[in-house]
Amino acid sequence: MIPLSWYLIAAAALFCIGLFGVLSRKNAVSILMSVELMLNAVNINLLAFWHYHTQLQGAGQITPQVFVAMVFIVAAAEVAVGLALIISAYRRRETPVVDEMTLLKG
Amino acid sequence: MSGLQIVFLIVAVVTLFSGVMVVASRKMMHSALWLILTLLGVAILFATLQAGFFAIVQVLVYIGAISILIIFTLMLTRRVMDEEHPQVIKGWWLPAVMAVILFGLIAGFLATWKDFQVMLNELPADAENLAAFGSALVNPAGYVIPFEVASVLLLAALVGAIYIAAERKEKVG
Amino acid sequence: MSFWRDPIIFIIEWAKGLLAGIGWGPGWATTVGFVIGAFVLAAGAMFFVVFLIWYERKLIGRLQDRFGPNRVGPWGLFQPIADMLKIFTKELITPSGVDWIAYNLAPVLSVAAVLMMWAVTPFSKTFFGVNISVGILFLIAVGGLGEVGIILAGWGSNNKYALVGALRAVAQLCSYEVPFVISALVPVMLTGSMSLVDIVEAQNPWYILVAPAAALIFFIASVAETGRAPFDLAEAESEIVAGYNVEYSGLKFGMFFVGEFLHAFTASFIFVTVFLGGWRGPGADQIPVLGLVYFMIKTFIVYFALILFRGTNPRFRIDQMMDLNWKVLTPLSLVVIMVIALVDRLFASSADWLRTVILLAANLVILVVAERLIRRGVKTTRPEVGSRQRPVASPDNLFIQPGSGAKG
Amino acid sequence: MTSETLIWLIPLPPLLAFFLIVLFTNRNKALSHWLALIAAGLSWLAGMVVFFRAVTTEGLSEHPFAQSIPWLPTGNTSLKIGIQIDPLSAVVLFFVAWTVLMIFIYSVGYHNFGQPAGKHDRKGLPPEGAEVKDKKGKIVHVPSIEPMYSRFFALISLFAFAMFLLVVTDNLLTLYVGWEIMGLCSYLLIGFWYAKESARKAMIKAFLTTRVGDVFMLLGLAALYSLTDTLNYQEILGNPAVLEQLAGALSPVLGLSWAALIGILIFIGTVGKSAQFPLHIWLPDAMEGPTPVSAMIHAATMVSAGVYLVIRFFPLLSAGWEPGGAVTTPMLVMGIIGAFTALFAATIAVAQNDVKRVLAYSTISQLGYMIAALGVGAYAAAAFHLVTHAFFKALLFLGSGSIIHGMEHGVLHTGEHIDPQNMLNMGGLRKKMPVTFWTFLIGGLALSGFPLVTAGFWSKDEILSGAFKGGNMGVFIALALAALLTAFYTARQITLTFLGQPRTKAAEHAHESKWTMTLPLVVLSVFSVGAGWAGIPADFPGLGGLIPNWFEEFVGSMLRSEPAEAIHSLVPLFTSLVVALGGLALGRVVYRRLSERVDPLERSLGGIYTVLKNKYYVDEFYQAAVIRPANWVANVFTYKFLDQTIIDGVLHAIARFGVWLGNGLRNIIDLPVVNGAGDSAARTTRGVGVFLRSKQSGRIQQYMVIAISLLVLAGLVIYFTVGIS
Amino acid sequence: MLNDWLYVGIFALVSMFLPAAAISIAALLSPKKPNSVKNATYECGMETVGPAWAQMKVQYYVCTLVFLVFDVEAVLLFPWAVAYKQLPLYAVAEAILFILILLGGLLYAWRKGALEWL
Repeated sequence: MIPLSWYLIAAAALFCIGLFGVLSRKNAVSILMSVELMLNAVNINLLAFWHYHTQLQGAGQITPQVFVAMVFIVAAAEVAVGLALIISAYRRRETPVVDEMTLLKG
Repeated sequence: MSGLQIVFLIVAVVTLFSGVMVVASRKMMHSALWLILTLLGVAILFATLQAGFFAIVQVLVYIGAISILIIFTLMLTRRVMDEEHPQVIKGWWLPAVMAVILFGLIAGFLATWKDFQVMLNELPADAENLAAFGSALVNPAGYVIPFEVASVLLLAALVGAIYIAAERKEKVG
Repeated sequence: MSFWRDPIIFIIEWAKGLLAGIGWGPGWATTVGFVIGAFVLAAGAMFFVVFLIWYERKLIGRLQDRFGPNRVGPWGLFQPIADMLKIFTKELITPSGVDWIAYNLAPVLSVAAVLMMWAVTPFSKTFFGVNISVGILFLIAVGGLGEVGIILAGWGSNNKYALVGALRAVAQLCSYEVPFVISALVPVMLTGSMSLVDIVEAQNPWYILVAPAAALIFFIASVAETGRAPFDLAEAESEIVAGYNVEYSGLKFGMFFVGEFLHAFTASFIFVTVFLGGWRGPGADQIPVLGLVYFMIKTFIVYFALILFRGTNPRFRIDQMMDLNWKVLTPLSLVVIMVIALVDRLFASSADWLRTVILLAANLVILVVAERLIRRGVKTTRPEVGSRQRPVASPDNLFIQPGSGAKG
Repeated sequence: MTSETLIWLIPLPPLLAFFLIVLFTNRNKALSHWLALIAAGLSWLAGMVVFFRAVTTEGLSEHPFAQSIPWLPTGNTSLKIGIQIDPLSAVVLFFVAWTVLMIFIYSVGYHNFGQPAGKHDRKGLPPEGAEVKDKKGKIVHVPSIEPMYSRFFALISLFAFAMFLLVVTDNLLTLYVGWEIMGLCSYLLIGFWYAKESARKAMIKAFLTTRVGDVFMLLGLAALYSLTDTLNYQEILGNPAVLEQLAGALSPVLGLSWAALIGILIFIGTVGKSAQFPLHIWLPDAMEGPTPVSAMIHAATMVSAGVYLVIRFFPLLSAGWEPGGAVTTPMLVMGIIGAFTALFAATIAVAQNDVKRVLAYSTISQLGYMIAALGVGAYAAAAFHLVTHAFFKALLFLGSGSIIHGMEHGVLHTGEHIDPQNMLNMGGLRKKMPVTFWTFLIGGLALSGFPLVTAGFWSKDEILSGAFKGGNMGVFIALALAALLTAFYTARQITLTFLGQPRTKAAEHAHESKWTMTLPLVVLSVFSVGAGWAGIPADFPGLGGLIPNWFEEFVGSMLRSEPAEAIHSLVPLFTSLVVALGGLALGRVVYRRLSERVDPLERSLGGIYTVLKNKYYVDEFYQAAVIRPANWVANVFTYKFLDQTIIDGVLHAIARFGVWLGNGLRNIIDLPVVNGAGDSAARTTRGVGVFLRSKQSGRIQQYMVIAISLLVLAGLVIYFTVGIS
Repeated sequence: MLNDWLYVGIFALVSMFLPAAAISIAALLSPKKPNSVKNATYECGMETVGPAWAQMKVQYYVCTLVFLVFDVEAVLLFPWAVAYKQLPLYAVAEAILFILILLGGLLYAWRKGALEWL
């Protein structure tokens, strides 16, 4: 069977990949995609620990499952609103590229 | 090295590689397709963790819905996304270094944990108790408030997204 | 168990014994058994399509007052074989500027997405691929892969028409997945499990008698999921060129239609499994092969209804289709869920037959009310398309399905 | 229905109304205000039922109505949300329910429901009035309906939800949630007419100023949670062991005990919310909002919420203090700040001419009263004054709104361009608007503490006597002076507004508002007289004991420690009599014969008057002392230093080094040293400058990079030094 | 338990393999005579103009969005439905409230005209 460490390492790697994407991509859509990667990494961790706790303490470990479900919901909401923002910003500014949306500029 | 481990390794390698491609590829469309592959790999990882429900939900929600939504957005906001100039910012090496260090940190911290190397054995068939999960979702002593708040959150997302995305009548160019 | 009562399982057991006899470990034996089983099932499904095509073309021909294929073989039974030979030897034109992987992956995916539904469906009491605890959700999720295939097809062959077709198709599939999923909640609720095996086991009486409203929604939604007439806007030849598969030729093109026919058949036996009691029937518990027979009979009846539906209805306009989904089916399915949940819980203590009757009544009431509301809300004024004098637009031959006979 | 269930239901209707209005009935004005009114009515009904059940329950303070359910299981502990009604929250619930309902009704009239929509009215501006033909067919100007009517009702419904939530909750977390929602609503409502520059400025000012307080309050909550693992009232305040432990343990800050530190932090939150001295500047500007908002948020409920919080936390603030003994540090701070604010704001109020600003400053000063009362340990008195003040101040604000409304009628009618809020433009409104006059008079008398009849007298008298008994003479004198000034500017306001002769044509043509506006005035005026009789001190000569001091024992029972035995003394009584009557008389005398539109004090006081008129230049001081430095830091430090030096410096160092090296070599080889050095220096600086110029970007990713790098740095440090346990 | 997923995986691979095999066989059997006209992108006989890209309407986005939201909702409801048999009445009522809230969202979309296609 598979050691827990493999899952955790894989999740960490995926998370860091996503982090890199968030920090370095220009296009807002691909930043969102990278965020999805990070969320997935988190889910892998949660479920790995769910498995771990289940085999330690027997069936009925609800909390990790609930957290995973919540992550799904949050991801869905975030994607929906984020993409809508991108679309409307695109309609106004004709660009989906983040560093051309320098509204934060003083 | 059991068969399951081989499967895991293959899946994990494919997943991570396609994850890298998501953030690395120049064509937005390609990175979206790579994203789909990554999500599929994650779903398989869930399945190997015997979280069948979430494996399926991963396919259903992420691949069936979210990635489709992302692709549609790419279609909507195309035109600017020509592949000539690179898709990453100029100082991209700094985030890269940081991500690598962070990975090392996480691994290092994890390695200090005693159960890090514990084996995950196969669980009995009823381990993923969906009925318990479902009843905990609506149990006032359990998670009913997150449950309802989730629906409010979804409502907010729906309303907000529609409001934002819908064309205004007095549309400015 | 004797051979005649359950030949398939008999053969499987025998094959397993054979593998074990060769001296393989149980693990490898199971794996190889799985591989063989999967091959047999999937290949059987794909060859089944040949027969389906004949059946459908024959029926459509009858419905349209034609003979349908009747030259090759008895009743034209070998017509599909001939078509198959032809299509195998046609040139596979790959237009310039396509995205190779996407372009070639698309047809494969669109068939595989349908085939995978066969893995979890119980064909008889003992004969099913596998019984996973989330079967019905699996069916829905796999449908999502088909959407990905369509997107790949539309985007891979870089062509405006293909892309527009793909987008329309995906939009349609996505939209109709909503009532599909929600009405699929009803059997799960009544059964208390998502496994299709349990759902079939728990069906006495059939769920269509308990929740006809949900069954109706499920049926319409699954027809729309198959993307056939009257929901075939994606490849509406008369509106947009030919949908997402315009750039495909030869067998790649054929694969999409294999996928479509297979999907139609699959949809009908999913409906049977979920609402028509699957393999259940007199004596099916004792003699599983009988269950298989019942299952096939029911499936073909539903498939016939499907083809009737296709052959006798004009194609929707896309706005009509979206209205039907978002303004009728989705709210209706939500209401059905709430009502059934409430009623079933309120009468949980009463006798089963009483509860069934009450649920049935509730469903009928919902249907009637919905029908009234729809009549009230429907747009009576049809937008004027061309002038009424032109024979094409004259109502008496609206039911001609352009090219419906000549597909594949 | 059990009281608990009922209490759960109290906050919900307004929230529901908010969502319904925002989502569905936004177009339909009538439907919107009906939704809001019905919601407020339901909450009011439930609130009253709960209140009377609470009043008739024995030993409520020991066993309050309480119930809680787990909210978010966080590891082992789980954050709970719950409800609790004890005597204090019962009385607060009482006045909140009443004022909210009344103000909802008032808003209907205030926003001219039923009037035509003006031709030139724009969203985000107050309605300018519409032209209609009267029966004789001549065009007359009438007030027009508010363009964003529904939005207003949605927002106040949300606010009402937050306020009820804050009142009925049983823990600090949900209290903080309600607190912040109220902050948001106040922000949105102050800037309701967002097209006005001043309104925008005011809303931002209010939001940021209160944030300052809220941050400290959040710190306090965090400290409390980390120390006690709970935020529930009963488990912290109702638990002497915890209080003693907190009072005993020494915090790392200035040698304060943890109780003192947390108390002060939370008190700073109150200072922000109920506009005490250092952070009071936002409240007067908040008068930019519509008058019902000023009445509800900035007089009756939200600013009271701050005081409610400190009253609620009095056990913690006074941990380790027994009546008669030395006060604790937080109480000392509260006493000083409260008394100072009371006096300070009262002096400013004397010199204001805007009818609403006078009331705003008087609100600040009255809140200062309550804080000071707590500072000297007059617990019940503070709560009592909170209630009475909520009533009469809401009444006064609504009255002023009615006045302004009447004046606007006049302005529309005559078309002369004057500020309808300036009291100097009014006068003689008594005959024009009788109902408003009488109710406003009652409210004003209550505010100035007119003896024996009005509620304000009793509560203020109790505070004074409390201060006197507390033996804190400074506070006592300050409060007495403040009371005198209060009476003075009240008399001034009433005289300027209602008495004498009209000083403008607009004032002549003003007329009474609709019943939707006057009815709440009447109801509130009843309360601002009657509420006083609930708390007549037992040792009051004559009246004392006729009516049992119900309030004292009801709310006073909240405190575990019995209040000190009353020192019988008539000094505070006489003081309050003298200051009230004297102030009123003085004001009347000074302003009786005012004919021209200039304040007589302006001549008599001279320079002081201008200082007062400019509010002691506090705003200017903040502008110079806080805002400019903040801008400077943001600009120079964050942007120039962090963004450019740190981030880009890494990149530039190499280049600069190269340039330096090359120049150095050239200097050594051929060029004359000075010349070359000059060249290189010039070139280097110029190059760097050019490079830097291209570097400015509002890119959020850069800032995220900074954040993540700090995280990584911290992680490395922890990993290589501490390690994880 | 894991075996089931093994079977599903194998079945997935097989069902991808069969069409792929069929297509490759066809590719072997079929003639290959490409020329530029034949390989040109099909556009009703016209020359292709510009990239294969026209801006599409936001409708596609909106209806996929609604789909996403209801999909996630269903995902939360499926466990509830599995547990339905052993749930008391109030639990059912909570789920109904859950559905009603989202129905409100649907109504909002309806009133905003986000569901109108044309």
